[in-house]
Amino acid sequence: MAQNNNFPETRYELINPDPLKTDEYILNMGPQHPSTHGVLRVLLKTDGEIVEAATPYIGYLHRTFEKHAERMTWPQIVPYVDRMDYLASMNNDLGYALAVEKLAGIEVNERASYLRVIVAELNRIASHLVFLGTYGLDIGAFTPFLYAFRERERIIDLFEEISGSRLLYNYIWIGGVAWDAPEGWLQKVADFCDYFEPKIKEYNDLLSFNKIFIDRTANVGVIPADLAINYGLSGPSLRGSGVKFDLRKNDPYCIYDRFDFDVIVGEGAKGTVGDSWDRYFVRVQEMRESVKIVRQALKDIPDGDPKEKVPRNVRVPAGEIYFRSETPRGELGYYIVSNGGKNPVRVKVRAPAFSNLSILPAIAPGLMVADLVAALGSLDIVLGEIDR
Amino acid sequence: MEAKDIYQKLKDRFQDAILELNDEVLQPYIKVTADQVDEIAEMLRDDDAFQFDYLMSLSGLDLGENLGVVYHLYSMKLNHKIVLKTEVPKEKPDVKTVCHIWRTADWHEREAYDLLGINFLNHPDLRRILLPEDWEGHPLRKDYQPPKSWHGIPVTLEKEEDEDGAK
Amino acid sequence: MREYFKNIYEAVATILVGMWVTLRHLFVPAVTVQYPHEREELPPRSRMQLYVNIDDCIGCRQCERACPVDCIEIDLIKAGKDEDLGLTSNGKKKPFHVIRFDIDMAKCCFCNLCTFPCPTECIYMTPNFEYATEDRTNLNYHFANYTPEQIEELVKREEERKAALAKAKEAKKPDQNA
Amino acid sequence: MEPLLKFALDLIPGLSQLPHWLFVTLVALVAAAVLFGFASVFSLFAIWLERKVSAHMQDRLGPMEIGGWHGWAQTIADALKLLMKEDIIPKEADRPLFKMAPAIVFAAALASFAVIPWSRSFIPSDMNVGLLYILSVSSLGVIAILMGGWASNNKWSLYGAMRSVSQIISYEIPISLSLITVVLISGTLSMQGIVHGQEGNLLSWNIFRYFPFMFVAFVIYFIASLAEVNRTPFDLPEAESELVAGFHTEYSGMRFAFFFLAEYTNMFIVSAISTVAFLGGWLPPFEFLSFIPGPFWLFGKALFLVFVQMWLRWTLPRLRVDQLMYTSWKVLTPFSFALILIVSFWRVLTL
Repeated sequence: MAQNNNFPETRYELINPDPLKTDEYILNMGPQHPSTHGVLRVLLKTDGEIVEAATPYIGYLHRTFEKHAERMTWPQIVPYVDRMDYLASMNNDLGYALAVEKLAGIEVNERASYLRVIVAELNRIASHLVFLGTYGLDIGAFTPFLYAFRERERIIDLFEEISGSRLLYNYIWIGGVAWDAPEGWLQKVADFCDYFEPKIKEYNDLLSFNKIFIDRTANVGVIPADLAINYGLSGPSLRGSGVKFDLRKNDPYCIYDRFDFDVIVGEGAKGTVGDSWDRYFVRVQEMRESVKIVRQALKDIPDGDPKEKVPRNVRVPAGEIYFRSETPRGELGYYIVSNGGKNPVRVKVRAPAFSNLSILPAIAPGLMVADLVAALGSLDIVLGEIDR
Repeated sequence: MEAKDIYQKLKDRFQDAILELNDEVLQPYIKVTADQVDEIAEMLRDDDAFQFDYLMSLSGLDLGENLGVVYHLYSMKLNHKIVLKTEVPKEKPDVKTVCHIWRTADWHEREAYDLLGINFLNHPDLRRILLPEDWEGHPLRKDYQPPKSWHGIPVTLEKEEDEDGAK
Repeated sequence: MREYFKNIYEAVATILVGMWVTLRHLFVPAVTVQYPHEREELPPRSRMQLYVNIDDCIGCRQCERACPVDCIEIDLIKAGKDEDLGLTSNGKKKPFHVIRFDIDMAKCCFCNLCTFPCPTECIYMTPNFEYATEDRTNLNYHFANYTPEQIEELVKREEERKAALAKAKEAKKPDQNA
Repeated sequence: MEPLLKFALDLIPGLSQLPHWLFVTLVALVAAAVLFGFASVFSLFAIWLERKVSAHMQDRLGPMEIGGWHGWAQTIADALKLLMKEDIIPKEADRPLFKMAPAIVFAAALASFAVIPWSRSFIPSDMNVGLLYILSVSSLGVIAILMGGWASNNKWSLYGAMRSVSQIISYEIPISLSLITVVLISGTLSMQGIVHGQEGNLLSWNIFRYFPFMFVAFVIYFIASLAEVNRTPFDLPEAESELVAGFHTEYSGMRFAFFFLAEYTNMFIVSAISTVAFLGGWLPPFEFLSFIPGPFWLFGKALFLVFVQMWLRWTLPRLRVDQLMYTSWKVLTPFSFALILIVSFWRVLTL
């Protein structure tokens, strides 16, 4: 097979002085490939089935969000923020809205805060369900995917009812939310929680504790805790490595300090701490915690008009802020610089999946091609967010 | 640890490299010179009093005359934060890399290089990351002019240009 | 050796558990909605297509300004002094001829930001989502209800008015100098 | 050929008027056409069934539109679509090999039909080494897969082909070993002979003899046959999430359809073989049911096994290459050796 001479030399290359070594095989995984979760290209250098080096190439979904943001007014940015991590739009909106509110000193109505938490946690469940399903697909099990989407569909129906949209909600606004919950909506959320919780057992029976699945994911793509922190991993990918760190607990924002829930960490139950199975199972258990939060929020939600404090014209004084919040993928940070004008000077997004993906070259050497798919899937990347 | 103490401790060691402390603002920051960023970063990570093991974000900024790099640091163990800032002139935007201290800085620095043209010295693999390898210019600079076309693909639509002109 | 047999036992047992789950689902009614035959009613807030009730439009251009993707284009001509364009349904006076109100649904990002600032609530999202066409120019909806002749006349009148205004200004200028 | 010729004469006695060579050729051609027709129709049906089974296991409905009742004509429509599609051959492909591969895959699948007994009298060819013939023919397909994968000049295809070769060669061994236990019991390699050896009621089927050892042999054969036909959890050669589509990545249109047809024909073949070897072939489970003709029983039992294959596919994830090898060499092969030992001892002791 002809060798591609344009292969860029990177420092990730493993130098193997084995004299009996055969030629390595250069493989382009992506940008069109079923398990790169979008348009990611990973250049693989393989020795048979074994990966020697993997170099991710990103940017195929770059939509110049940061440049756009410089020309948009503050509320106009929200629909763009929606489109970054399209699987967790609510969480993205929440982070942005909170950042601007903190910078501009805008108060938020109690009821609006509760509604925000409810939709954000529901969106977390929806996002984890997509992860669960697609991870099953990566490993070769098709059925969990449809079970997961069956439940996600219900969440999306709920979102459609409250925000009018199924994927890109533009629901959480600066200063509040776009609409109050329609009549009976909160009851429907409670019904969903009751319906959803037993389903987690079904996923576990079908996928999590399946021996083949465990064999495929346990001890694969192990990320030790110190490496994870050094690479800036966050969210379930970091917690999978056994680091008990959740922004909702460690750096509480919105009203998360009022809720009682556990931070799930990987325990290496089926292999080593920090392997793909741990990262997977952290997410499965997190869904249960999210249900817990939603239930508490439903119990405590006060009456009121969540729109009362939404300003007609958002005025942001000069200043800057770095605000981080926990999305399903990890720490979503907004670095916003304002000069007091109607547009921001700079909106830099610290996307969690961006940092999470950057660890791939470090864990890939020595894995098999099939393992690489498992390890990549367990990082739960969304290319919309990485490329922005 | 408060920003003031961090500033004092850094000042004791690096003296002139530490320019100023601003703790009037929402999130206090320390301004440092660009040529010693890596040493300062190393101390921030390794000193027992600091232990900033987590680089939350590394952002490039266009400040008009200068280009800025902002580091947002966090310590998982001690649960404190600090913002580090540095500025370099646009003609010679050289900043020392911190990617051997926090590996996550690798991609963030590549992004800052890609979009703002900040040159990180000693970075092992400073290539464009989001834009195509043969793209010209650094789009997040305020004076950036997009090209008319790229490999025969029109980049700026003429209609939009007219409108911009009218505005 | 024990590990070996334990592995085999686990594999068989968990596979059987999984097979039991899928077998049970074989007899669970499907959740599919057979779309063109069955239709679920969409919630009233659904954002599927923009609609403008042009009779109520006062030409304030708030929606055009709110749009993040510039998909709304409005051209206005001021009503004449003694011209009465009538009132909107909530009793506002209409000061402009809205000679053009185009919404390009191909550009629209369905964010709903345009509907909130509208003082007369004449622009809103409807739950109709079946408007796919074969040509994307068909997605550019024209809501203004002026005929080309009327527009021509209005434009001419406007030009005349402007010319008159300019003349008046010119005539005023030396006056001021003096 | 003999039983088939006799079967033909019984059916249409007038055929004996023809010259012998013409008669033989005619019968052979008709039989081939019938089997080809059966294989194609069965594949179309099995594909539809797979879609339906998978859909209902996943709380969906599957195809519902074409043909009216539960979309029964969906696969026919798909086949027509594939027939009419442009036949794309990559520029850098090895054209002759590329074109040959699907034909050989399908031919290999079809060839196994020659020794499958459908009833007491209907078997295309009751050769006395039937089982050996099956084993050799069924591994012929791997050559075609390798051909296709290599000729595509695509890295993913080559991966798929290499995986397929290593997989099928490894799994030949447990397959043969587990079938040897059957041979030990029946004392013959002839397929018809194996069926005749199981006459009686349900309990005289091979699977229930020497309980539970023959049952384990059946399970081993079934698992290994999954690997033989590249079904989940052993579908590594076409592992979608890793290798795009494995060895048939570059195939489209009718050539792709041939791979597809061959897969489903193979599914039937391995099920039919396990039916013959373990489940009494065309024999009814109870004596009083023998008024129902043999082909019904063979087809019914085989179809049930095909259903189980589908069921497994929609339940399980996929193994990794090394785990695949582990399963074959460290689990299935030692177990089948042990079974051979036990069964032969038992046989000797009870002689």
